[in-house]
Amino acid sequence: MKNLWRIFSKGIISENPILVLALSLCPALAVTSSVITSLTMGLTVTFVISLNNIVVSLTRTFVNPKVRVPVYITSIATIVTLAILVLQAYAPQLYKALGNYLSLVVVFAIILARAESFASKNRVFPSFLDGFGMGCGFTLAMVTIGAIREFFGSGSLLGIRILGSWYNAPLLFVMAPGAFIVIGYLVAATKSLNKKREERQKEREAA
Amino acid sequence: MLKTFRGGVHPKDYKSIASEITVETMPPPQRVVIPVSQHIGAPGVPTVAVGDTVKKGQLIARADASMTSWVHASISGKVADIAEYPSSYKDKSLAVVIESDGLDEWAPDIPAVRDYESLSLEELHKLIGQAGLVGLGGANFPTHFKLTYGPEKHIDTLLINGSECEPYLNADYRVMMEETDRVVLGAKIAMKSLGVSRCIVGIEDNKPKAVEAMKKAFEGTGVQVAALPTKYPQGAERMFIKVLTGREIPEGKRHSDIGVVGLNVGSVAALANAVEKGVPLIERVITVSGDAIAAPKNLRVRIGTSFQDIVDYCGGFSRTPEKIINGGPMMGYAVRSLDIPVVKGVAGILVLSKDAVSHDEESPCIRCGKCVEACPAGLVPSMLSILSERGRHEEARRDYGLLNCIECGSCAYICPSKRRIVQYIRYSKSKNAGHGHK
Amino acid sequence: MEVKTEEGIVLETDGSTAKVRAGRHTECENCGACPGSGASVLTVQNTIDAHVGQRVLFEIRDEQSLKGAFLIFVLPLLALFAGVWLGGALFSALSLSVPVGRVAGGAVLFALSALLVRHADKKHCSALPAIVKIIG
Amino acid sequence: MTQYILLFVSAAVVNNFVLTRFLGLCIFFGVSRKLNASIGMGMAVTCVMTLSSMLAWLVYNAVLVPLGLEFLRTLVFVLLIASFVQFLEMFIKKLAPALYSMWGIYLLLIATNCIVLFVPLLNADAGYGFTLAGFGMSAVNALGSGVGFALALILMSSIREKLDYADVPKPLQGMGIAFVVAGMLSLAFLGFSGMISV
Amino acid sequence: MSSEESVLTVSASPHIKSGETVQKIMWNVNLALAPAAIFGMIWFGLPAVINIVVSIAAAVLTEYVIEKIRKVRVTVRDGSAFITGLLLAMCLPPTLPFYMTAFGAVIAVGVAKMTFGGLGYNIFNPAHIGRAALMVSWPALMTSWASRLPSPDAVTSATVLNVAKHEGYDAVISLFGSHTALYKALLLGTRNGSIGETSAILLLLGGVYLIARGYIKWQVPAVMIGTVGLLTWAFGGLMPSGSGGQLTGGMIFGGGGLFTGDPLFGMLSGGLIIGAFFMATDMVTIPITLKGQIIFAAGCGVITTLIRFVGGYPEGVCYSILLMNCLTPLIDRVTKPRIYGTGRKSYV
Amino acid sequence: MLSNPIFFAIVIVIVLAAIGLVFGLVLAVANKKLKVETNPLIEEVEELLPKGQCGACGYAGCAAYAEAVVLNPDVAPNLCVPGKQEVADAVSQLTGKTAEKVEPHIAHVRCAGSCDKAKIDYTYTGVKDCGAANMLHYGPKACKYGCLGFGSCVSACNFGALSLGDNGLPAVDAKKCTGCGACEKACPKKLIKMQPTAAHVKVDCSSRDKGAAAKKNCVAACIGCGLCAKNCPYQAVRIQDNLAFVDAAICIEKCAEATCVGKCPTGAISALAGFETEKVLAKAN
Amino acid sequence: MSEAHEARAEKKSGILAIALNLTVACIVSGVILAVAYFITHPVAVQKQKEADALALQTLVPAATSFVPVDGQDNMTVAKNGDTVVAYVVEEAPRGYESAVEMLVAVSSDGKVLNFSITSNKETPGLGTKASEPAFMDQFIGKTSEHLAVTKDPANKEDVQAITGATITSKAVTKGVKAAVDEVAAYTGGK
Ligand SMILES: Cc1cc2nc3c(=O)[nH]c(=O)nc-3n(C[C@H](O)[C@H](O)[C@H](O)COP(=O)(O)O)c2cc1C
Ligand SMILES: Cc1cc2nc3c(=O)[nH]c(=O)nc-3n(C[C@H](O)[C@H](O)[C@H](O)COP(=O)(O)O)c2cc1C
Ligand SMILES: Cc1cc2nc3c(=O)[nH]c(=O)nc-3n(C[C@H](O)[C@H](O)[C@H](O)COP(=O)(O)O)c2cc1C
Ligand SMILES: Cc1cc2nc3c(=O)[nH]c(=O)nc-3n(C[C@H](O)[C@H](O)[C@H](O)CO)c2cc1C
Ligand code: SF4
Ligand code: SF4
Ligand code: SF4
Ligand code: SF4
Ligand code: FES
Repeated sequence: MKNLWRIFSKGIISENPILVLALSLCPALAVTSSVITSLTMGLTVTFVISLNNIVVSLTRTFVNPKVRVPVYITSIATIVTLAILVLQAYAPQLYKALGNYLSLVVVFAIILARAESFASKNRVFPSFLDGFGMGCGFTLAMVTIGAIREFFGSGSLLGIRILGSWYNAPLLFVMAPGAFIVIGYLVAATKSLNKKREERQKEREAA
Repeated sequence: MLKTFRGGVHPKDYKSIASEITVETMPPPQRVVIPVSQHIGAPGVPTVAVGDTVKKGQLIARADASMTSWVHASISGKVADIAEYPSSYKDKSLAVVIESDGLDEWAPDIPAVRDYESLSLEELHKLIGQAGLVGLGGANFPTHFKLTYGPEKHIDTLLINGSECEPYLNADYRVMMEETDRVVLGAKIAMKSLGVSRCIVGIEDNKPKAVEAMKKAFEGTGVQVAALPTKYPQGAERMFIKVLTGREIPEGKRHSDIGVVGLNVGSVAALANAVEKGVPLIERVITVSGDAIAAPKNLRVRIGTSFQDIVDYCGGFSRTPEKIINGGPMMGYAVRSLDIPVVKGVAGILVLSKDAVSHDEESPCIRCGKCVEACPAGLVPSMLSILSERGRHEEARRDYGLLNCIECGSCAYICPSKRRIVQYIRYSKSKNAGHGHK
Repeated sequence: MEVKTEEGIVLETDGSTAKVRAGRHTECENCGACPGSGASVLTVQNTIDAHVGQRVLFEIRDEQSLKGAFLIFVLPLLALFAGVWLGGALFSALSLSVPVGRVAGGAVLFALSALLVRHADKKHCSALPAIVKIIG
Repeated sequence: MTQYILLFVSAAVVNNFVLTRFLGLCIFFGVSRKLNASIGMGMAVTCVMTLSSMLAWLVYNAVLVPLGLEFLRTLVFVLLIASFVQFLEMFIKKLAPALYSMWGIYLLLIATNCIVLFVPLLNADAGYGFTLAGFGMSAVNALGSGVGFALALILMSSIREKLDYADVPKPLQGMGIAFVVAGMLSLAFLGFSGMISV
Repeated sequence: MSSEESVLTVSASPHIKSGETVQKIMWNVNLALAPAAIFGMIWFGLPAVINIVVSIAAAVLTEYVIEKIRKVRVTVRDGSAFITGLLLAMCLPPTLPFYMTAFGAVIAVGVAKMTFGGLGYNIFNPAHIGRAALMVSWPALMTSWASRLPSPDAVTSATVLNVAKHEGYDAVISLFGSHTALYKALLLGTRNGSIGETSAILLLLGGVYLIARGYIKWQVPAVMIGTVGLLTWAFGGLMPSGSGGQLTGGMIFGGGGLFTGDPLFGMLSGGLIIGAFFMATDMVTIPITLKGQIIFAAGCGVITTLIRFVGGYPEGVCYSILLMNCLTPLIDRVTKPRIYGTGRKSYV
Repeated sequence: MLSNPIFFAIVIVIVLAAIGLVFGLVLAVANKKLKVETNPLIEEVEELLPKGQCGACGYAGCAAYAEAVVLNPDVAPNLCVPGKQEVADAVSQLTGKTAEKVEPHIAHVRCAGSCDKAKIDYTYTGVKDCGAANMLHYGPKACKYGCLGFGSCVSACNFGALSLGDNGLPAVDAKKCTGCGACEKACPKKLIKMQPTAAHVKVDCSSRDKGAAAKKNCVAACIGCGLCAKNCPYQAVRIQDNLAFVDAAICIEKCAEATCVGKCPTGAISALAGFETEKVLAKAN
Repeated sequence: MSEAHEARAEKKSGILAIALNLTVACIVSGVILAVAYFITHPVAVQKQKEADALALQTLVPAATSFVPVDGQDNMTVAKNGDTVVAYVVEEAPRGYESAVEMLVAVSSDGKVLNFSITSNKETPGLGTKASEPAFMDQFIGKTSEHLAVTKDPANKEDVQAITGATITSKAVTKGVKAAVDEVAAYTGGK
């Protein structure tokens, strides 16, 4: 049980795909100018990565190791296309806002990496948890970035104005340079957080 | 005006403290400590034993490797000890201690005055080889080695270095002013020894009197005397040669590889004494200066005299000394105590109070580029210091020319961030020990 | 010329060359994009008879290798674009079909550049990284 | 000709792929630690991007559009690129084994990278038709994008080499400062904004 | 006690150092900036004073606080944060709300300088990063100016370059009446613009002082201003005003055709003088060798002109310097000095 | 025509199948020609290693060691010092090698010449680095064997186990120190040595000066008087170059009383904290 | 873990087998996608239609039907019963970043009735102000001659530029003017 929890939780902070591993960064910057797009992208990725891990884990005995990667790519691409088709049909506005970045989910290194390094070696449930955990970590990072950028850059969250009209929002946060800088500091914050956590853990172990 | 070399700095020269004081001969001290190795190359082996009586000029240590130089007693008396003693460069080195008998007698084998022109080349070379001559310009290179290059080196030019670009120091200046004839004679002997007809004496133009004196003295000898623009480190061999001949010493080579031999004026004067009078190198002229010495002087002192004796002779300190430097302020070594002897390469002793030395704390490089501009070796000192600071010594050598640094100190002098660039560089060099030039 | 020394492990030997796995590719350790870890296996000259499993130092000449990258990645591309332009210009001057000229020009120059690369590669063989030391 | 040049400059500089469109960031941050590696990488990306875009243009306009299967483009492009890169690798290995041993590894890195996938998508969106001009625009757009990527990568790596000597606060070292630098590069590149709108 | 006293100090050579210190350099730069800054305060009045004070205070405070947090030596006395604050304020419109100015100063020092470790380590010019950040954050306010133009009822509250860019060179001339009046205003600073950039003559004065003291090289401003002058003269007459080719009102830099632009107007207007003397000379962020600096300056000149001609902004100095800052490490690489006695170059 | 759903679906499947086949062929061929299969063991071994990247094993990092130990039959499985016995055992198991015992080690600073105890010969101003200071007459301390106190060792430790105390000497945090030896390499005086963690007593001095000189330079110095050696019932202490050395193996095996400690006139030999409390006191009771 | 490795290592296969592996994967994928497409596509088309209709309806609330104009593929006629209420024209003038897509409703006598911006990539907070009422309301009722941008606050006739976004203002105005002119040409031509 504890083990399963560990499989799930590592993706959230200690191996956060964006803030620690620095993988799949493009959407982290491109679609995080507001919380809602960040969340949609995050959930999409969670969906894709969990489902793909399941598929990969299920098929791991049939797939010839020599075409492992291309087959995984096919699987991922299929799932992504599915997600796109659904969004296109049921949430056209969001689809428009995310644009081609949705297609890019196919090549997110994190998805392939999880398939390769975890799902292809593990049973279905742990694989699902692994993917789901990574997805959650991804979503969490996306939403955090989105919230910071939206809050400071527009004075609102989820499109709802939080700060009064007195707040003359600096556009820096919603523009490209601000995105980079915000993530830079978030990465640093995560790093020191992780370090503190590790130290605490070590101390506990030593004690 | 001569074209000058790239880089360099203009520190205040402080020469006026002692430059016009005539050389005074310091009486032989009660005790001398003479390191057996005062030159680069293999150390000599003592030829005397504790308890032996020695006379002035007597050989006390020798080695027969070509790069070494003999060592002679500088006073007459008794060998009191042969052991490790503190020295100015290294922590300790083997030295022969002689207690004076107060007689100051010459060794009997010192011949009478000779005419150098009558000597054959072999005789001349032999004489030079036995006189214990070591360059007095500070590099401690055995002079006889420089003067006995074979024809395969194609030496065509002798350069005599009278630039004395270090602030405070006047030893060479005084030699040029007071021992003009010695310099002339020495130059002639050196030319004969090397078989060259071209000789240039270079003197910084902040010493117009010396330029005048030398010009007059060399009149009609075919030796040129050139006034060089005053700029530190004009005296550094590589720069000196570049300015006077336009040649550059290629990386990893020596002056002889481009057909040039450079000698310090003091070394030349000593050469004259050694050949003409047969006296080995047992004394030299040094400058004692600084703002914390009671009476600045130019002194002729015996090799092996302790710094303490010299400071005492100059009346002691006039104020609390902060730093005592063996050599000039740009390249000299700060000593940890006065209990060390003068060796052949010591050109001066500076006694500086805390007002005269730099105290500023080091701060990060601001990339002002002044060091790059100042470096005569064409390096980027700021990067060398940073790489050393970060422990990237290997890189400094491989990509940044670490080993081409001549440690002149121009960069550290000029740096507004007061970075201790030379120390960083030396540390990196030590970490790269064993990597000669490729 | 810059020479950079890298450390690696011998995976296979084959006469005078060896396959060496360079130290965990630091250049891309963060990117999970590359599948598997066989990606940074290099063929190097093995003149000092290193054996499988040994750690070795090998030298790569940096500048040389940049030229190499230019040769294989950029030169053919430039040739292609130049060919398209030249082919078009030539055919239009000869009042032949411009599109055909473009396609033909591109193809011809591209092929030529490939030949050139092949030729240059021969020279580069001697510039293969070389094992200089066995360190364990 | 002018429109090609404008398109090229726009893709390479004004709307720089990395700094204004956030693409290829994994490589941008992953391979920008050493200048030489990033120059090589920049060249490799440019090459792969241009050639694979050409191919993708062909498949898209010759197969997918006529059959009305545009929605399959993501799947098709990604497979196309992956296998094209593999093919390229083989080709180079056969053609120039020595050079391959030096630079071959970079190709695999690029195979599944978003910047390479994005350009064909962008070209598809732009609707460059099934004509020679459409092909030209696609190719030039890809070339410009690749050059822009290489440019950003080279600038970044030369700066990061310098950062090795800076006294960056511990948590910011590595990725953190790299992002901040990218932010400033992007701020500087705003100077080109509004110069060309394509 | 006496034995304590006799302990000597030992350190590596050299034992003497030049009198130049970082502090002295930095405060002298402040001094050199003072005349133009004071003029700005008088000419634009209270808002300018407030902005300058706020900017300097925010810059210095940011540095202080960050150094306290990091527990490293506090370096605010070295005057470099003061320069950053001052220069930032001098490049802002006088009417900018003070909290925006403070935001810019915090970004300048906090993000562009301290993130890299403080003085000496930053890659980009902090003051310009601050300004560029303000430019994206509040572009509208950053491009609206106090009405200090000679004819107060001219409604367009814009800088001369703005007017030139949108309405053409002739509009500028008619605004001032004559060419001489224009040049006079540009030289003296009796015109609209950023707080400290208007008075060319006072900026030149400060610049010459710095050159005389050896803190900056004359070649840098000369090449940068010269490049802009040359390009303006050569091509300025070909550049139509109005952005995106949507407006016409004659050419931006007068004339019509090759070699008809007004170089003097190009050289004296905008932030070129302050940029060339005080910002393209910030040693921390420019190449280290003179050769490199000349390339840098020329690059700044070219990009400035390019942005003025076809860019989205009327003025390009800030971005040109930032863009060249990006290239500094590469320029350093190609302008390495040759090592004595070798054909090799040392790295930079 | 394509509006017929069934037909459309068939087209999709055909197109994709075709694409799949073509690409599959390319990939399969490429795979045959390009792939280098790596040994999956390497990754597994790497997983086991503690990722300290300290280099105690003598390799460039944990990954390099993992590779070497898997591929090279001559590389011993117990080289990872920080990993202790557990890792060595696990690695041996995976690689099918037999592990020697790993003796756990800890760093020991062989100098007690704190600011108040050691004489200072000159005031040092310069680069704050032990190596650099060491080049100027071996540093400012009168004792040329003593710690310079600029903490080059502290920055060399990847595990944060060293800190520079207020007394100017580095202190080892026994909980964090893994015995990797990085600090040993960094110290220009070579006065840090690795010691078995089970060792009882230690000599806190490295001075090889003769007794009188040593004492003049530092009141905490080992003067080489030999009292400890004389009083050791097991001959575990030996004097060489005026300095006492303790053979830890003998101590660990035989000694429970540490008589030597009490005999040292300068206090240069001392018991390790743990030993003192547990064993000596137990004995006394 | 290691059992999986062995399983994979055992599987030795020829080129064709490997290729088939991928082919099968593609076929499976094709089937799934085909199904998904059939389910979602009609919904997407439907939604798109609704969205388009809604856009038109909001633009011209008075209209009951919208009829495409023959030969004028960017124009739609909005009718209430049989009366022509407005002509709706699609325009895409170039703004600051890229094209600003808009719909403009023009009355038959060449006056602006309303317009909407359907898609733009202008700078948030600057160019995007063009879709705020403060700016849009200025256009209502204007005719071609006053569709020009001014920065002079005293000028009440023309369109006041958005501060800091003159380019966007001009682009939008240009789009509206083009629509008005097109409608004039179309109605005049009839
Ligand atoms: C930075 C530097 C400065 C030097 N300055 C002088 C000088 O002023 N006068 C001098 O004779 N030698 C000076 N030297 C030493 C010369 O390079 C050279 O070793 C010497 O002139 C050779 O003559 P010698 O062997 O007779 O001493 C300097 C060396 C260096 C590295
Ligand atoms: C507000 C202000 C504060 C100053 N603070 C310092 C200071 O802390 N340290 C300093 O060296 N100079 C400071 N100066 C400048 C010095 O008074 C002096 O002008 C400067 O050191 C240049 O000296 P120099 O012209 O003799 O080279 C300050 C100047 C001003 C206007
Ligand atoms: C980051 C940034 C984004 C901008 N975005 C726009 C924009 O979306 N629309 C626009 O018209 N101007 C935009 N501009 C401003 C233009 O460059 C130009 O200065 C402005 O249109 C001139 O308008 P003004 O005369 O009202 O100041 C932007 C400027 C910056 C710095
Ligand atoms: C000649 C000179 C010019 C300077 N120019 C600037 C400048 O443009 N912007 C700035 O923030 N700091 C400037 N500084 C101050 C300082 O160098 C700057 O804050 C550093 O970049 C911070 O590391 C200047 C300093 C000097 C000596
Ligand atoms: S000490 Fe070395 S680096 Fe410094 S200026 Fe002299 S030669 Fe150049
Ligand atoms: S002189 Fe000092 S501050 Fe200037 S570049 Fe050199 S090291 Fe840096
Ligand atoms: S123990 Fe060694 S490295 Fe550590 S502070 Fe002392 S001398 Fe320096
Ligand atoms: S204190 Fe020394 S031995 Fe212990 S972990 Fe640190 S570096 Fe390794
Ligand atoms: S490169 Fe774009 S997500 Fe990794």
